[in-house]
Amino acid sequence: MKFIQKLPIEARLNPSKHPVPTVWSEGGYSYRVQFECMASDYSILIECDRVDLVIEAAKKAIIEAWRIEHKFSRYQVDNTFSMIHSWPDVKQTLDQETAQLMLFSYHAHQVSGGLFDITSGILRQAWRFDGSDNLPSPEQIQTSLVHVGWEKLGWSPQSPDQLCLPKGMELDFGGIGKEYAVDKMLKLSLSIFGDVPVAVLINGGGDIACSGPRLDGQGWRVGIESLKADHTSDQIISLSSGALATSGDRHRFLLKSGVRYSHVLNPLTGWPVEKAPRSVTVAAPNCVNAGILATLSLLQGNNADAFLKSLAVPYWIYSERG
Amino acid sequence: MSKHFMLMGVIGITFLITGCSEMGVKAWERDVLAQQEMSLINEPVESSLNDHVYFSKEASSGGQGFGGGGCGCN
Amino acid sequence: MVVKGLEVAVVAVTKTMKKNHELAKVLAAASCALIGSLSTAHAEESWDVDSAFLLYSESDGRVSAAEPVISATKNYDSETRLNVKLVADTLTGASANGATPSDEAQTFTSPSGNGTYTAAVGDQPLDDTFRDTRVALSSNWNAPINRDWAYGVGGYVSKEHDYQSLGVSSSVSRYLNQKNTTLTLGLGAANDTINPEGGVPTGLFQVPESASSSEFAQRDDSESKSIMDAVFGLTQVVNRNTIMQFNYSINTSSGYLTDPYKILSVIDDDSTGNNYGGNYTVNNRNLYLYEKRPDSRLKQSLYWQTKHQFDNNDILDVSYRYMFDDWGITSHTIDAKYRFRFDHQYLEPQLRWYSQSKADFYHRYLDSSAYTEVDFASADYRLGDLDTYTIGLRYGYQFADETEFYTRFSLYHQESSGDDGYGKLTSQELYPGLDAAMLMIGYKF
Amino acid sequence: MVAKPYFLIAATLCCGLLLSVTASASALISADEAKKAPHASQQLPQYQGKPQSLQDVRGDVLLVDFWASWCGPCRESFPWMTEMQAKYKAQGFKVIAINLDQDKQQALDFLKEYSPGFTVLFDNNATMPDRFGVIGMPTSFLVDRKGRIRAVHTGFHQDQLANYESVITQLLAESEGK
Repeated sequence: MKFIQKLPIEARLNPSKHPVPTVWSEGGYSYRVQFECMASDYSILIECDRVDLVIEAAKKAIIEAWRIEHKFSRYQVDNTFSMIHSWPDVKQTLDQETAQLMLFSYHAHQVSGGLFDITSGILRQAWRFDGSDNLPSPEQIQTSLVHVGWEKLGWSPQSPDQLCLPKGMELDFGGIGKEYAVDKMLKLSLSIFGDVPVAVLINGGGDIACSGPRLDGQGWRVGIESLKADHTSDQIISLSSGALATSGDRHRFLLKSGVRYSHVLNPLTGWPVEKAPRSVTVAAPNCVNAGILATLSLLQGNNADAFLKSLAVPYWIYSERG
Repeated sequence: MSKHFMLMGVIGITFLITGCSEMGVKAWERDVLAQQEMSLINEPVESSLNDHVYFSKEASSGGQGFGGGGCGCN
Repeated sequence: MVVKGLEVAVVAVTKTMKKNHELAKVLAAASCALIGSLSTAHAEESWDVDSAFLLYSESDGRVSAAEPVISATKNYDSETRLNVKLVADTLTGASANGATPSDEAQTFTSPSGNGTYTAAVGDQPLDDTFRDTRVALSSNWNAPINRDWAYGVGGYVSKEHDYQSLGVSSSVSRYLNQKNTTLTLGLGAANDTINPEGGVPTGLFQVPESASSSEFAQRDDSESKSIMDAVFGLTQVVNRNTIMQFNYSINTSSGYLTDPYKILSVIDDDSTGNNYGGNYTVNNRNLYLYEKRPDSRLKQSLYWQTKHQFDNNDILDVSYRYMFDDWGITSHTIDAKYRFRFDHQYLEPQLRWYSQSKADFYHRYLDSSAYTEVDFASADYRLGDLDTYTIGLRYGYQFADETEFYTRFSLYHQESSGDDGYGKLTSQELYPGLDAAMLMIGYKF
Repeated sequence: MVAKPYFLIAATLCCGLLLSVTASASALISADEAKKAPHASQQLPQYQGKPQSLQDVRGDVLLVDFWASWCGPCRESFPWMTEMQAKYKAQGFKVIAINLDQDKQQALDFLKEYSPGFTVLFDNNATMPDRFGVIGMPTSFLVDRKGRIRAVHTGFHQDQLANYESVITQLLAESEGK
């Protein structure tokens, strides 16, 4: 891998002040662009003999990723997320993108029987998954649950751009934002090339989408981490279409009296899902799709494997206990 | 003056009640009316220039209309 | 840990858990909808611009004007639009000051009081200090509220060296009968300020000889008037080719409605003297008075317009307006246009006839025996009995890229009438006609 | 590191097969209250194809759109309808655009320029819109797999696109056997 150049991006398009992305050559017409987004390392792999288009596409994709990151970030003050939350109990009109995210969240909520709920982020105020043994009290959980529940939102699928957000509630698009960004990056970067032969793979901190096989017809070689320190059970798979997404607790859990509390919280009870796998990777036509299936399977707890089996999608599950 | 008011009112209301609901076209019959040339003020720039001349040369001004009709598409 | 083997066939469907299979499908579709949403092309939101230039010229070298306009409209969708219009005009030349012609040369104090101008024997007294530049900016926003209602709001501001105007307007429309009937209520308000050269003269006061006169000392710098407007309109689709509109509008003005630059001659009506019908003099100076109009005016008008397209695609546009006000003026206006349409061109002849009756306080001149008794008086021919005629022809060419070039030439003729006076005055032309030519050239893109 | 597992994701391209799922469909007219689309058997001439009736495509979810070439919003809706058909075709979705121009030639000129990615039928004598209840242009009717009108949209508003699409996905998600 050879360093080619830095890829400077205008400051106004880099609202979260990330370091300058870098462009690398991997030999031949293979390029890798690396940058930082949503606290993860992102990379864009592009195979194309037109380096100018590669740069342009990468730039467009990075700007898009940073735009989405900033728009829905919970830690910014001048973005869509804070706008939405600064008008509680008032009917407000959402932009089309947010409305689409609401629709998707709605469908996911419906089919998961309420297990997937973007209003549940607030439970993290009670649960701090820092590896410690500090469990919240049932009272704390109850207090948080008051502000959790999709059906408490003033929103309906007929007019997805109209929202009345009850005071105290919070919409957390973080659960789908990363995958969404990956899909949008792929779509946008491909739009640059027109009829020029190209193969693109986007890797957003382990969530991956590709445009199809590589230019030589082979699949992209993708490693799936096992979470074991020695990486003995890592696998390399070949991805020739669609996307992969991984959901897991990595180092985020609580340990108390020998019980491991996963960071996957059940929005209906406010408690962690018991016996959830450590990590699930799912393959699907697009990254958002893969991500939601991975997330839903974690929420199944012990039944994750059976659940995934029934979906008829390729998956990898890692459920080492304790 | 109040006579004029009354007259206008009577004409207007009568027209509304009797005439209007009988008249008109179906939504798909508005091809002619949808033409820009068929809007009531189809040359607003010319109209405003003329009105400005007449306004500064005559004692009457205004009274003309505004939109309405057109494609009425949806 | 479950490890999937090599070459896993994806197609394997687990039939036993159909519910989850369905769940997967919903999420597949929902995720597609989410990601695909980007590609939907938005309708082009572009500006349509109409730019035109008008040249206006009166015969006998009186007023001439040049007036460029640029109007830009942004269409957000078929019913939502923003229009911004900028107009400038420059006027030069001379206009009638209201005094009568005379068998003697007349000298007038200019409005500023710092100079004089003269009218030769038998000539129309024209104030040749007349010169002005106006800039006006207006903007309008129209949008639907829902299927049955729409609204519009607008504002304008205009500025001349001695005149400022500021206005707002709004309208609300209700569609009935499958949009074949539209009821519209429009409201407007404006506030104008006038700062005449030399200050605001005292109405019906003698025009002083110079700015050093005491009359000048007591003048205010500015006056204002406010205007309120209401229009109630009914637009009706008659048939596939015909649309009609009726409007009733009411307009009230209050405040300073006088023209500070217009004066009146006082004529000697002593039939026994040898100056009968001549300018009445006081201290060897001809007596001219500043005009004075009432401080309120209520205008009402009825307007009807019909547009019809014939089978050959030609369009007839006819309108009639009846206006009456509490100054005693009534007027009739008939305007007709016929557009011959060819493939990419059109030709549009136009005829307009306008007739008004005079205001109650209109006097071509004041009698020396009675001038002190009038409350209001103006010799402004625009408030007198007046007939005007316009004949015009417009031609347009539409290019393949949907831009359009157009030009219009028109002739405007005015005829005033009234009583012919007495004595020496009868030999003067008190009601001169006026002819003007207008040429407009424009381009829409 | 092992590099052998070779996985072929046969998942169809984005938007695979979505046939029979029950999801709540509150934006839709309920199936019990829905009326059958009228004139289902009426054959209409097709643009670049043989005459067709709505019955011929029964079994698919249909967006029956009444339009005319002189109507601005109709024009705007063409790219969107092309996109929708492309996106949801695999799931059994079709757009049938019924042209109501009284002068068919104007429609043909328009179609040449806009080349739609969906079926266009001609009803230049306007035999159908009255019973469908067309009150604006365009008016589109979302017809379910059993030929019932489940949603009506008058006009085409860019800010409503998410809604339009949402209703389509809801109807597509409905069980086939319902």
